[in-house]
Amino acid sequence: MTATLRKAATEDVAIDIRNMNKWYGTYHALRDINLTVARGERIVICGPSGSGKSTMIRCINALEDHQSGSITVDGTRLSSDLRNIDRIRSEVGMCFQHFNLFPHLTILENCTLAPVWVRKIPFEEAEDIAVHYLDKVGVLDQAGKYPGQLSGGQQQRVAIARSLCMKPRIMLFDEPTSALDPEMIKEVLDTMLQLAQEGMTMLCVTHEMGFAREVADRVVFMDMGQIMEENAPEAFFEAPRNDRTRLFLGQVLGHRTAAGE
Amino acid sequence: MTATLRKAATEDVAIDIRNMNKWYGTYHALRDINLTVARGERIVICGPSGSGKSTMIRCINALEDHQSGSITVDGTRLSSDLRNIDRIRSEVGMCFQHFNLFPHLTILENCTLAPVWVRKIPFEEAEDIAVHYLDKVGVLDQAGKYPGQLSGGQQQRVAIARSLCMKPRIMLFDEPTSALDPEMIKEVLDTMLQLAQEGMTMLCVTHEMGFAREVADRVVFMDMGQIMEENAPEAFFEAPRNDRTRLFLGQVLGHRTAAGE
Amino acid sequence: DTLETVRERGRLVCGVNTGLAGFSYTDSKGEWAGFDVDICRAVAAATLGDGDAVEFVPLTGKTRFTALSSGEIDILSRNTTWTYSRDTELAADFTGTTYYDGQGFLIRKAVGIESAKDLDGATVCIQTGTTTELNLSEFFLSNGMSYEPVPIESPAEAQQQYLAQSCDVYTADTSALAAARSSFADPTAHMILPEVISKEPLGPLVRHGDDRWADIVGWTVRALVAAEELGLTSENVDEQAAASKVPEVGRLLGTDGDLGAMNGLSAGWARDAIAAVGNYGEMFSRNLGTDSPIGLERGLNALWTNGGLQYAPPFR
Amino acid sequence: MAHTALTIATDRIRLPHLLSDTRYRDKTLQAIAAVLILTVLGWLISNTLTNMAALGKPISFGFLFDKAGYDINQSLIPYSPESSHLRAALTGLVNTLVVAAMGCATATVLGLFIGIARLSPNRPLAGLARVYVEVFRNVPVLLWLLLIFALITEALPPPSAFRGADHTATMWLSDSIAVTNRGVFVPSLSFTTPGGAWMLVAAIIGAGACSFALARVADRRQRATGRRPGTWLPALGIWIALVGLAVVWSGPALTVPELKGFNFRGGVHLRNSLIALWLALSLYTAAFVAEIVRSGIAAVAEGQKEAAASLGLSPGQTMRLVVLPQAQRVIIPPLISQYLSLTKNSSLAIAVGYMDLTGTLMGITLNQTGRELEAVLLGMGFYLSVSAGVSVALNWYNARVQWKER
Amino acid sequence: MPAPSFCRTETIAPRPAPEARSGLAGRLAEIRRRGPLQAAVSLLSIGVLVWIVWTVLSWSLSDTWSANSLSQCREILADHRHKACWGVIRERWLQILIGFYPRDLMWRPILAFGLLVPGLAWLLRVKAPPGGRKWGFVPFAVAPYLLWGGPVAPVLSAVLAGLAAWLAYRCGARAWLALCVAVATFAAAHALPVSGDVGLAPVTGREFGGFLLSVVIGLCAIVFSLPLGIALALGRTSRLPLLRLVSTGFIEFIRGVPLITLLFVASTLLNIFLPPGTNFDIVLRVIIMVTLFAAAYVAEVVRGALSAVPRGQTEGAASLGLAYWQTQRLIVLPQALRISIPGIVSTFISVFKDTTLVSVIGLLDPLGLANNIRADSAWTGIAWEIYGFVAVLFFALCFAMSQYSMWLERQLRTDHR
Ligand SMILES: Nc1ncnc2c1ncn2[C@@H]1O[C@H](COP(=O)(O)OP(=O)(O)OP(=O)(O)O)[C@@H](O)[C@H]1O
Ligand SMILES: Nc1ncnc2c1ncn2[C@@H]1O[C@H](COP(=O)(O)OP(=O)(O)OP(=O)(O)O)[C@@H](O)[C@H]1O
Ligand SMILES: [Mg+2]
Ligand SMILES: [Mg+2]
Repeated sequence: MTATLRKAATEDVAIDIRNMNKWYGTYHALRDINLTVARGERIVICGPSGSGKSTMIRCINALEDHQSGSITVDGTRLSSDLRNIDRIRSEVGMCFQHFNLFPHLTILENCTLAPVWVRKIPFEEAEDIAVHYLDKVGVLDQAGKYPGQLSGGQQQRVAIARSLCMKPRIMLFDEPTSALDPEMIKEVLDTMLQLAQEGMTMLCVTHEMGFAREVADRVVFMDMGQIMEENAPEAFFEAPRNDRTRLFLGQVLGHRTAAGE
Repeated sequence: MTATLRKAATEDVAIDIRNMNKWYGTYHALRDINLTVARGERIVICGPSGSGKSTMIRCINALEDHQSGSITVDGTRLSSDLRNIDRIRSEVGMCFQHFNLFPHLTILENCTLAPVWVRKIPFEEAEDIAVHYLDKVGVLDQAGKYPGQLSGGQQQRVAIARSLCMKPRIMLFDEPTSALDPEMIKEVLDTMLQLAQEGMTMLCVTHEMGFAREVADRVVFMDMGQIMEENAPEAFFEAPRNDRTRLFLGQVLGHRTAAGE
Repeated sequence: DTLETVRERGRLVCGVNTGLAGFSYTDSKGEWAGFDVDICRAVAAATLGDGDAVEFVPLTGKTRFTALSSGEIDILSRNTTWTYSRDTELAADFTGTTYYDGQGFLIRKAVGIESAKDLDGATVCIQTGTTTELNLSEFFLSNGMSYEPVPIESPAEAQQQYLAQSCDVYTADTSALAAARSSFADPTAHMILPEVISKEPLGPLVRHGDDRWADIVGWTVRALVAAEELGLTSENVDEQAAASKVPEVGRLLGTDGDLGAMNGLSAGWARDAIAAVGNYGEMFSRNLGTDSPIGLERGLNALWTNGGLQYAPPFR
Repeated sequence: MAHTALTIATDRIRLPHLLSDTRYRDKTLQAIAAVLILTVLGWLISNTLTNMAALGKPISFGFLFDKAGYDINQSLIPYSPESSHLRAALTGLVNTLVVAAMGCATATVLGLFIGIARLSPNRPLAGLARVYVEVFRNVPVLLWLLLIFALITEALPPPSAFRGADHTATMWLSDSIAVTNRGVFVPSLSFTTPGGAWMLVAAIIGAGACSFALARVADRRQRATGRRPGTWLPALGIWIALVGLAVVWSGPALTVPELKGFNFRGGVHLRNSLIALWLALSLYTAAFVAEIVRSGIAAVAEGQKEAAASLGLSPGQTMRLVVLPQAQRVIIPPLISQYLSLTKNSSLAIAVGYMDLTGTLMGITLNQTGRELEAVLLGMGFYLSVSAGVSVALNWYNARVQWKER
Repeated sequence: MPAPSFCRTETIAPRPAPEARSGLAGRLAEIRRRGPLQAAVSLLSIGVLVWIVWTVLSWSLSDTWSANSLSQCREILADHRHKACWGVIRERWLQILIGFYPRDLMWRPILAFGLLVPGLAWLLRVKAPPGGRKWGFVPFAVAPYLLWGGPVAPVLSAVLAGLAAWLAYRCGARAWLALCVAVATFAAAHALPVSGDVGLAPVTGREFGGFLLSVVIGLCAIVFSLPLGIALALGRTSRLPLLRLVSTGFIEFIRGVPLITLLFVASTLLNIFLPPGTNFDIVLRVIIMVTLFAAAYVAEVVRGALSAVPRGQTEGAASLGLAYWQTQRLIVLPQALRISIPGIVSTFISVFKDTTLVSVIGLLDPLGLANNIRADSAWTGIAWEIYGFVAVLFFALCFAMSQYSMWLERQLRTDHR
């Protein structure tokens, strides 16, 4: 139905979504989504509020179920089989807008919980991994504190480290910076940038157009539950082909420049 | 200690604070405050967070008590006598950062409550006054709604109208715009501007330097519980004499221009 | 002065059991009935001339004495045993014995026990709040036996336990035992053991310190006994009042002299009481006797002339 | 507050200032209140004294040392009719604490399961849990007590049903446990070697310590290797070895209940009054606990569960490692107040003849001695001290579990 | 690598959701998806529910409505011993409902509750209705008179006094002056030679019984405990240490002891604390005790709500010059009460259930009456039928109320005015 360009070799494909449809009750939230993400590709998804960006991201690691079409992650097809879901979830890390750190555990415990209980890694080893990633995102000195004692930017970076500790091959970000104060956004974007440079496959819902320009291999624009446009960032920002894209960019960029970004 | 400019004739003095000191427990929050405000004067108070601006404002209408020195409002010396406190409070209107409207009453009821119960004005008359001031601040069409149904800017304007209904001779504002979204700030500042132009005596804690420039007769800069500098706005902004003031202005104005305001 | 209070109020306030078959219960119309209830009605008739001018206050074992001493009720007519300490320490006055009772044991015939002396190790349902616990403990102790007490507040609940064989024996005053047995599906399968382990003279109480009121209550009861001796019944009392030539009948019914006035009552006080509830025998057979569902023999409560203990001092 | 106290003295104090000056206003008001309160208290006390004197019963607690004269069927401390009223009260108190402790434990476990079941995606299970909660919490607990008591009395066989060749009921577990409508009789343990009981207790404590140590070792292994070695088989071995040794050495004699005479003799007798009260209190309270658990779990943000799921934790792990530890903070305070009300509700024991504090001190003792005021005051004092103790513990706990925040 | 590009030229219209597999097939598929354990749990749960319903039904379906005594029931049922005997309910249902209230005056409780229920609903609405909640109090003034009756003159005087005070207050009189006016009017009206006997026939508390008693105790307790509880809550949050101490002590004392002991106090000790010779209706004493009991719990609910009102509200009021009482009455309490309505309804439910404890001190509430009825030799030995009937009545009332309170909670949560 929709023309989507696909990589030839399947072993290079990290995520393959075909003709996926999702309904909330009678509301058609995602319509005929086709998207192929190559290994190491960095994709930024944008679009107006309510366009289905979060829903799509959440479908990928089965936080929401879809009603038709297929989602294949790293060669594993998402089915209602619980073992498949588990396999996919351990391949895919996710960062939420509101971080969702576990408030009753210290930063270090947050990071070691899943490796120890899911991956059955020895505790010391898990701790080493956690220390490594906490260091990488620059919050190692906070390791003994509780999430409530950290600033928003620090919390989001811990959330990223927590996902990384599971050594995912793919990272999903759902507006990771939109709940942060302006000063903290930069910290988090820098961390993500670093990840991107290391070749992590990333799907990122964000409105930080600067970030998109800098790191994205492709920008996907969604509206009304469908993918409206999909393009390399330069082409996307300079010469949007779709009317809606143009309208949206006009609003977002217009506002941003007005605000002096 | 601090050089304070004083008007000669006392009947022209709206507020006279002399050697006022305040402690929170053992914390010395206000130190030797001296400030004289002439009738009709408009004063903007600024300073870094925690410098005691709110505390000073709140001492004036006895929301906080002070431990030494004197505060005289409109010729009435603030003492521990309730009747004095009541007299002063009915002379002085106050607007808070978070508006503190009464959510269970309509806008009109918010505005008529105090005149009816404190000033014992007949209800119809109070209503006429309320309608007049609501009209003036431009929210008359909302009179039947509840505060929760209004935008922040509208709420703050209602709060101003509510204070005005008590026909105060002096208005105190404690960061009236800092809880508002940028678009709404202007509505409120415009209202305050109008008040200023009508000759209301005003003490305003704000970081809106544009507003300060435009309306203030004097700018007072506070830090660490003391008044650091007190000057006409032009002098204050162009040639701050105090180091701290300079530092502060550098931060505030720098940030603001950087944000493209 | 209680009599004045009662007259002024126009009602007698009488404390009764919250529910004890034969003695006090309410019928389907919500009317109180029973032996203890009838005593109240008799006193109301004697003082106010109307046997229905009573307000009944249901009381538990715990609340009864307080209700009396605080003045909440005028008489306590609630199967209360006359004991020394109650008469003295609790500041109550027993005005006579309306029912000579004794604590006994109800048991299934199938158990095959003939005497309470064989009850060693039995589980015993007791209705608490009375002298029962003390008697029981003393009886077993003095016979060197052990037992397992199951104390239950209400008789209905205790019977339920007994019927389900949650306990082997049910101990209470024999009147209550008989009442219970009569209501069982198969009364003949149960028997009351011959031993009566205590004396339980039951009667109405009034507060200490109002002698006239104590006299009124006491003599009203005695009048009912005397009426049975003299052959006066609720049916014939009016006729006898007019016609009887027996001097004591005349004195009792107020046609000869005015005994009532000596006690602040009307001349026809006894007549009203008898007309309201009948003589002692009528009252007994209506509520407790062999014709009633309870089916008790008169036994100790027969008139002295018939070998019982019920005896009225002379009315003169 | 509307008016704060200005601490600077601005003018001399005059009479009207007593009410209008913030410096004195509070003190004046309090003085007036104190006078009022003292007057009322004094009035009440003087009334009491006059009334008690008029009744000829001056307040005295001497009756506590008189002979009680009545029997208490369940006494965990030595008691006979010869003992004093004080001892009877203590026996009742112990009984109250026993049933309260049993009730709290069961109510918690039951409530936890029902609360979790109510949130289960399994619709029939959630429905059953909902029915349970609604039915139990909307009918008075006294009624439940009476209904359960009646159920036990009528549905279970009497001891006589175990008798004879044509018995209709049999004991459980090869004739060692008898479930009757007088209660449950279970075997009891005694020892031939002197000090045998202590030996056994020591063995149990030792075995417990060993299993604890074993668990710690397993923890360390898990930390080191990621695999947790199975602990329960070795633990079982230790238990069997230690306890078995102690049992053999101490020469245990199991007294199995036997039908003798009217009743089962020997063994431990859990009376039906205790069972009814325990069941009624725990079933009733479990409904409230379930609601507390449910709302506690619901109070954990949805995002927490999503985060746990996206990390690959299974639903069970999510519940155990993420949701319950967070819910606990919300659950514990109302849970404790449910424990308190269960303890207070245990005073309904008199309805089924369980001899708790209300049945002894405020029941038969009160009746026999006519000392209403003293008995009720003592009883209230006891319940109050229990609540006070629990509140102190609760405050301490609350202070402890607050999450660290900025 | 060159990024693939794509541009949609026409939008996809929403399509209806694929038919969710419904009915049995859908259920079965769902069960299969969930695995055998879940299926077993579902089956077991359904089994338990069915078994319960079956047991209850098979016991209660029995043809004994017309029996006049337990023995007649036994005859009718012959060998089906484990079935209900409904005759007792036919004979006694009215008694269980209204106790000993004179049967010819039954219209009075019916009318009273006909007024009270809408009154209560009016009071407990989420949003203050136009004209305030005050009209909701009218039934509470009328209903007690309907229930207890007695000469009408003092009631009329009280009403007159109230009216006069209100008028005076509206005309600008101070509170204390209005109070004086009220007292004066009452005295004057009382002195008028109105015939003392005109009015409804008096009914004493002792004649109340059954459900009527439970409801009367429960309602009175909640209505009177509301102001008392608010006062206690204000006291507990007061700035005066003495007041705080006394309120806290009272609240914690009441919450620390079982209701039963308070009822013992009402039945045996209250007279001891009062001047010699005082003596009043036991029902009144119980109402007083239950009111104090409920007040402590209401106070805690209200205290929670008071602390939920932001501090800025009092400051806002203070800066407008409102005095302490004005602030509480006009600003803080209206907001706090609105928040605390669900909590108050829950308190009411538990107080209502707790009224059954009065049977322990000999009052004939439904449970006390159960005992009394079982003392009638026609019905000795009956238990389940009466208990079941009473349980169903309590369940119906409490369930309705708890649903209402949950609904209220939802309303309050979504009510973003
Ligand atoms: N649980 C749900 N039930 C029903 N509708 C939902 C649900 N979650 C989302 N929706 C609807 O689905 C649509 C897509 O929502 P989604 O959250 O994916 O949007 P989005 O693009 O992420 O928007 P935003 O930028 O605001 O996060 C919206 O119209 C939303 O209202
Ligand atoms: N109730 C209080 N108790 C103790 N210390 C207080 C209290 N209120 C304020 N303070 C302290 O007094 C100092 C002055 O506070 P104030 O609120 O007046 O500062 P501010 O200049 O208004 O700051 P901001 O711009 O953040 O509003 C601060 O250090 C603050 O921590
Ligand atoms: Mg989203
Ligand atoms: Mg401030």
